[in-house]
Amino acid sequence: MTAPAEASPQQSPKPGLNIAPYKTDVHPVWCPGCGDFGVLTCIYRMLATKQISPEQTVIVSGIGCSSRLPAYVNAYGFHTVHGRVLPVATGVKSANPKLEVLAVGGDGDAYSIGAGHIPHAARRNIDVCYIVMDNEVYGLTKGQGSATAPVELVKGTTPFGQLDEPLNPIAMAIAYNISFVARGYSGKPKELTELIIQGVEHNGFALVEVLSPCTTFHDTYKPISQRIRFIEPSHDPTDRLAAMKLAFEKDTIPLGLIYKSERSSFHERIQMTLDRAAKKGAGNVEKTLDSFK
Amino acid sequence: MTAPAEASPQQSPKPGLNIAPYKTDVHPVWCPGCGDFGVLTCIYRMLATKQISPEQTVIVSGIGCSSRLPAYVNAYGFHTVHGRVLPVATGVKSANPKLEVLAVGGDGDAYSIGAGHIPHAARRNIDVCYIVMDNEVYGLTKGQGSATAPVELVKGTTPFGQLDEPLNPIAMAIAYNISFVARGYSGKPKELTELIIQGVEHNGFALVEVLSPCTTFHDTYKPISQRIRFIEPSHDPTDRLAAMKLAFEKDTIPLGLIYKSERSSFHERIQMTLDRAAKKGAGNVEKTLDSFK
Amino acid sequence: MIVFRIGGEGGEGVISCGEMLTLACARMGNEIYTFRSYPAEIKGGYAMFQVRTSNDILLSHGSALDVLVCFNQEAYDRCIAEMRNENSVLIYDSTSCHPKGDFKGIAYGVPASDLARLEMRNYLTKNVIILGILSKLFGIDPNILEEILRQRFGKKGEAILNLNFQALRKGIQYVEQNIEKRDHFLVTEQQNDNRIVLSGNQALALGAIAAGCRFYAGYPITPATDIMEFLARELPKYNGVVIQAEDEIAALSMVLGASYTGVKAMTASSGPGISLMAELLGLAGMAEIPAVIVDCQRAGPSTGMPTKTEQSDLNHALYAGHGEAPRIVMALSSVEDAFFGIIRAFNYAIRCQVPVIVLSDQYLAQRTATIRRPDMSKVIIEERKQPSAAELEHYKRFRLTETGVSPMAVPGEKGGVFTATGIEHGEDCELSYEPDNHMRMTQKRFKKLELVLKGADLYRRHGVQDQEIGIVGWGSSEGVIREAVQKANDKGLKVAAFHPKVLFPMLPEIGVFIRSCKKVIVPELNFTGQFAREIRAKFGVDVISYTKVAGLPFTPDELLEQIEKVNDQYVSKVK
Amino acid sequence: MIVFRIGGEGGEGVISCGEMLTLACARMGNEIYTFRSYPAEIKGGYAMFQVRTSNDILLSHGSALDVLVCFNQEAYDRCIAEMRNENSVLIYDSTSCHPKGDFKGIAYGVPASDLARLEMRNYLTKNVIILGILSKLFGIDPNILEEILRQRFGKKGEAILNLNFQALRKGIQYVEQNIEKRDHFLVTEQQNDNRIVLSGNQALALGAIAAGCRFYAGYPITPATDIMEFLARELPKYNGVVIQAEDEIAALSMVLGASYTGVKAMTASSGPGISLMAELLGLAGMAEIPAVIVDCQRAGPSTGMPTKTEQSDLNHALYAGHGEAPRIVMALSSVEDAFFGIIRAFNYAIRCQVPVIVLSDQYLAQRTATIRRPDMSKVIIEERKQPSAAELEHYKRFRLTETGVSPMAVPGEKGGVFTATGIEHGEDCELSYEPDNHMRMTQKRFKKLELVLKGADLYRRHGVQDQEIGIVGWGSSEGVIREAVQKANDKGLKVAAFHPKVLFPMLPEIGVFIRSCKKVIVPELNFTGQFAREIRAKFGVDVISYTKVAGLPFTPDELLEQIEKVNDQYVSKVK
Ligand SMILES: Cc1ncc(C[n+]2csc(CCOP(=O)(O)OP(=O)(O)O)c2C)c(N)n1
Ligand SMILES: Cc1ncc(C[n+]2csc(CCOP(=O)(O)OP(=O)(O)O)c2C)c(N)n1
Ligand code: SF4
Ligand code: SF4
Ligand SMILES: [Mg+2]
Ligand SMILES: [Mg+2]
Repeated sequence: MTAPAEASPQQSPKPGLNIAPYKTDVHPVWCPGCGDFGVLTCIYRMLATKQISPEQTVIVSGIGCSSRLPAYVNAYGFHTVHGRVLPVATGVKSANPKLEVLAVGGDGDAYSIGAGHIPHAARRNIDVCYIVMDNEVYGLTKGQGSATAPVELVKGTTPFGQLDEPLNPIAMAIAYNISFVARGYSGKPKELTELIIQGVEHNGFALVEVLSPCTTFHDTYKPISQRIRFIEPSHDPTDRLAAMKLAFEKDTIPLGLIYKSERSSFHERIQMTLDRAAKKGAGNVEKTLDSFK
Repeated sequence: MTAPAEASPQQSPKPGLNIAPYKTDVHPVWCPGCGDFGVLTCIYRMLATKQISPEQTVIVSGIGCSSRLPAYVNAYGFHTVHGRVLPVATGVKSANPKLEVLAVGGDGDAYSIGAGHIPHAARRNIDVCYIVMDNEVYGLTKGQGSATAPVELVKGTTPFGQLDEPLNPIAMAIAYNISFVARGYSGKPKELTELIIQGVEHNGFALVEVLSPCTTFHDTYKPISQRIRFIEPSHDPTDRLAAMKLAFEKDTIPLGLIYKSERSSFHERIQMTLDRAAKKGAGNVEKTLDSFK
Repeated sequence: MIVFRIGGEGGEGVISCGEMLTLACARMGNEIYTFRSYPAEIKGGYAMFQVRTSNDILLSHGSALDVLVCFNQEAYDRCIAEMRNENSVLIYDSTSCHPKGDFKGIAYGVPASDLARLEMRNYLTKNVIILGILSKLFGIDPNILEEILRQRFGKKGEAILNLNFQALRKGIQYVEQNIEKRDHFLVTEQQNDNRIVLSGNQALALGAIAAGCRFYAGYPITPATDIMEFLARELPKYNGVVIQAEDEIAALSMVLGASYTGVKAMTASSGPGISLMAELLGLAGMAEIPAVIVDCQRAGPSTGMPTKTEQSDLNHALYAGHGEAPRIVMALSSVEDAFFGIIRAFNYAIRCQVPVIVLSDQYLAQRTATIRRPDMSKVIIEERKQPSAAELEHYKRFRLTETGVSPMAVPGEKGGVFTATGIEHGEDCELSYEPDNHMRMTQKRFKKLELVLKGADLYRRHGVQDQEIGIVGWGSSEGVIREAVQKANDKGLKVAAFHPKVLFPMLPEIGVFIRSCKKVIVPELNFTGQFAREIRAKFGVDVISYTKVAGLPFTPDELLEQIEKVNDQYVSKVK
Repeated sequence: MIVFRIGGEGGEGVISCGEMLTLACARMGNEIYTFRSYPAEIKGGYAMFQVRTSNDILLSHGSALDVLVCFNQEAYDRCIAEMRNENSVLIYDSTSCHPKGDFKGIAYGVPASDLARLEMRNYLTKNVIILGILSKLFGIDPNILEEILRQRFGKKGEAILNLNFQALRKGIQYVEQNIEKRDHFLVTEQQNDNRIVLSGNQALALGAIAAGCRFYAGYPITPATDIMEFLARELPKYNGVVIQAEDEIAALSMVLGASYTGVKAMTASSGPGISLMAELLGLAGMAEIPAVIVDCQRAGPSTGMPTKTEQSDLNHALYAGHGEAPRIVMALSSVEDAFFGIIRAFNYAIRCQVPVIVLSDQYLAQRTATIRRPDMSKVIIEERKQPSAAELEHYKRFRLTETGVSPMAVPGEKGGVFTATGIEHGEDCELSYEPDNHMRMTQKRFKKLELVLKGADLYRRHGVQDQEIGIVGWGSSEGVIREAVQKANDKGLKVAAFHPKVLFPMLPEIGVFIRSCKKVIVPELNFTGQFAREIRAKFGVDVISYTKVAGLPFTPDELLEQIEKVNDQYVSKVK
């Protein structure tokens, strides 16, 4: 039963947490009250808490209001094209596993044009934390309903109501066996920061689906705050079926860590391949050339 | 415990079933023993059983060995490009809902390049039966492992073994809330025919995931026949969580109808929109022009 | 004739103030022509709206400004240099904008921000207060403005509507009590029947409906989204289907699926989405499926500058997609042409069974203009060539014919059963890797394009008949070019413009025109001179490529200057 | 010199028979040059393999056939017209092929099918039996063939290997016992050091490793897959990463992500996959990320003819993607050039921070040839321009510089922190929609390309110095063109060829060459004459576009004929 006001980013961070080194002087272009402010603050806090150095961090994004985020963080950033945040992040992390790689973007970017890349990032288990700011609309193109929009939403492209069933990103994530699946709310920044910290610490692909309302085109603070609940501690996130049950829940919106499993991450398995190959001898161009004699 | 021989397409159809009108004189280019022969036969039988007229049927496919299927059926066909079978089928069915639309293709077409379109076909619940011939490889490009390939498979692009976890198409389908989800085996043509008939009869999106071995590059008849089992009749396919449990099963491969739910299909909801619009008056170009005066 | 410009911060109501001003001028019977430029973000950044109004036909948004309205200092700093002369009028928010000594015209300061904040107690009313000020100063009928406010805000409830009425009156009163009119600009009532006012995107969408389009699939993108939003409201009334696809690849796939069933189908997008369609263009070409694809061009490659204009997708439209697949490329030249052009696009697609790419751009898509109300009785709508009963006896989908066009059966048709495919095939859809067949089929597919060259309305010509200097532009610059040519003709320069509406296949008439000129200028809004290159390649004649890549349209004066330069350098010397 | 061709049904071992024959000739010290053409399906359809072998350098797969091996009737019917003369040899499977009276050369019938089926009791041994027959007839060392069989079949177990050895001997015996050699063709042992034998795809992949490529992402597609398969085996030994992506969009995305971190990265595909990359090309251009993109062209638009050759993706390579994003387009001309060319491609990408599209094609990708073993000590490898410590104090990623190239920091570098973006931006990555900035940045991005024109190895020239007729071809036709030019020169025709290796930016030397000729022929394997159009546009000179769109490469004789025609028509007349 949280009041929407909680979503405002002005909330002061934990005493002692210095987020200043992670800010840039670029002023966010977001509208007042946009949920993405809250997410940005949580990312600052995560970085400050974990003391990750800016130059070791890469934030990759797609296109959308939410995808503007990398420019607001003092870290390497790659603001790419619509829907390709995950394969780009896969390239970054695989080429240099030492980097801390975050992927961020909106629901349109993630679940519409980018939907085909998620199962593959999951299957590889790339060691990337992906924060999806889900506002159920395409914010930057002026608020058309997205694939997570509720039934009967009336917007520019659905003047007679959007009638398709919304996707269930959490159920999809569990079906993909994404190894860390959580849901947060930009109006609950303390808990969201915690989830993002866990997602970053997780070895493998972490999806943090964040309810992040669009105040301008689809202000959902009120209905969300009426429906959220924190997942009871008794939930065992390693129980995939139990996780799925939470995902299918309709009356309330469970927040917190929903599913988690441990397995090797993509760059670790790339290393396995390198090790197997090394047994055939180190690469040597002269030798390879000679093999064609 | 079925012997692989059962996969051969020579099996004679049900007595009295005349599949001849559905055959074309194009000779399938598939290798001897390819599972796709079995699937083709089942499609003939479905058509013959349901007495669907060839000219009312459209079979859409992508690219791959399996996607060659439309040319072998006496029906309208559209052999499109790699991965786009579902959006094309969506266009066909929405533009003319009277047509019986089938979509067919391989696992690469469906779960790799085409993966982004499945959740959206599901969310729309297009009234199309989608038959995926899953052989765990890219047959037409000579047998590289696909996203459903088993761990440690050694193929052209994975000479040191493919190490990523295979996707679980059935779990994904249930998470997408595809309204009819079944698994068949080309080596069990009788049961497969039945599933395809049900899938076609189903009002909404039906996914029939078919184990259809590639004899040339990845002959899995034996391991499959050792692991399959038919789903016990006690299974309630409308129980989504029970369906998910079947999907997560690891030791055996459950065959049959796994999940089913009833809701309006896409063209029915399009009709709702048309009905709502009609209340604003029938379209008239002259009148619309005048509204800009 | 008056050129108004309103400038300020995005989100302050600059654009909607301009839109209402435009509508009011139009409803008073005036011709209007607008231009907008605004940031890609939802809030913040510099936004401007320009409207030119006149009792005579307008060809462009104009070059110099008569009335400049500054919501803030930035607007002043950016625009003041563009004022026409010392009769020009500056209206500025005296709270937030401070004109410098350099301005020589007539200035009226108005404390609009203060009025909004302090008197109306709602900062958002600022733009309507300014509307009131404009109303009183320039004689714009307040009743018409009230009607417009009612249409805009009526749905939001009585309270909001009344607030806006008050704001309008506040502006009017302010002028009555504080300002003595020193300028001579007035918007007058005109008798002007049979004219309608609409944007490029609206005209295009309406034209599509008129052409018989009954299926649209698209994905939101600036500046094309309005087309989908318009069709989402209108097409269902015509029993037409609009689908918001999951991306542009899906959108064009759906269009091809729908078109395969015999329905006229279209998608619209802008650069990034159009880029994603490259592979499917080839499928449409190969499987001979008609489709209309609208590209509302925006500036720059990649995400670029989404709300700015440019004509830099021509290369992509002509050549995107591996291999050689036939297509037709058209460019729309005006709001009126958006209506008729899209109808021709459907006709070409149907006639030739190919994809037709229709190039619009942000300048045209989002500008509003007054046009003649189209006379539907003069519009020709073509339908698909279907196989005869005799042909259906031994139907071959890709039968070689004289024109290259083969009758196309649609699902449901008995005897017409065939499998369309993107693999090379023979006449009866049989896959074929034979050298001869590939050659024959490639020829067939390109032969069809010749059918376009035989139609009407392929180009327009402006200016004198005995030209020395020729202008061959394309797309939305037509009005600007025409206005520049008129001005040049008035100055005695022998200039004429040839404006092709079909860019591919290339019209042979362009060659004839070029050869009749001493020098030809090809103005286009891109960096490399894309159309100029095509002309050089096709006709072996050199042309002067005049380009601009600033996210803004040409102005008539810019073009005029270029014409004069060319005249001085090449033509007058020659004499 | 002998030109062998083997033809038959796909899946019967035609291709592998040809490959083994090729390898044996090469191991005997001969030069070899192959060409293959086969159906897109896994089983069935017509397949052929041609190998030309000689003790002299070879430039093409040849025009006429010396030895034709027919596995079936279809092969005979298709190929018999291409036999060189009455000394030519026909070897045919007498079970399944029946030569007609029209063949005038030397024919040997062999019951290979029967031998395989009845004596070897395994039909699949047919191709090895034929290999034995060729061995005995033309003196191909059976020990070398046994070694090759061991390498191919060793892994499949003793039984299979022995079966193959027996089949080989069966063929040899058959000749010994039944055939009296009536022809004069013999493959002889040569002393030929420092030569290696590899395919275009292998040379390219090896060159990429030599260039320092340590990241590859791709998606299977004919005829590019071998590159990925080769790199999947080799790159891990160099600590390099190979990822099979979910599609080509993901593949190029991964490459851009990897390159962003400072690693040299590449993808390879063919038409359909390359078409899907159009949007990302723009991102790479805009965000100035180096990338190498190989396009092994195949025939036709859409799925087309996947296993046939064509040069029809040039348009797409030059112009795909909305807006104007810089890129470099290269074409590989031979197996040797595949090795060195890909190294230059990486150098260009790194030097200019742009995507480089490298055009290969099925003819080159899948043909095997003998080449000089590359001397690695002569290879120059360029590395990325990184910011100095001083620059890092106030680092601006897109700083305007004289060359346009701005030093590029990589993640991990302190002080280098920046956000790459596809939105238009200023020097410090700040988003900008300002007209001037867009102009400046567009200029910057294109300016960089000039750095390519300064390098070496940009083109090759063949033929006489005082040419009257010029040939400007591109890509894999170089050898064929060179052979045709040689033949023409031998006949006294004054012909020379200019073969550019970089197609964009266009080399000014092409203009110089063209102007030095009376007439210029531009041969290319496409329908519309794509490169000819570019030349006309760039240099304003007309050229003769000589095209072929049959899925097959040119032959030297075809070209020679064209040269003679042009000579008769334009040049000798002029004299
Ligand atoms: C290929 C492509 N298609 C369409 C667009 C236009 N576009 C920009 S942002 C956006 C959607 C944004 O929605 P979402 O990802 O949910 O982000 P939000 O703005 O809501 O944060 C779209 C469709 C684009 N930039 N590129
Ligand atoms: C865009 C694109 N990328 C790649 C290819 C090459 N290709 C042809 S078929 C195929 C995969 C086929 O695998 P699958 O869909 O599983 O069908 P199967 O052959 O196994 O039945 C690929 C990658 C293509 N035709 N188009
Ligand atoms: S439009 Fe919506 S999502 Fe975008 S910045 Fe504004 S509030 Fe946020
Ligand atoms: S390669 Fe495999 S999938 Fe393709 S036809 Fe042969 S057996 Fe079937
Ligand atoms: Mg969103
Ligand atoms: Mg497969």
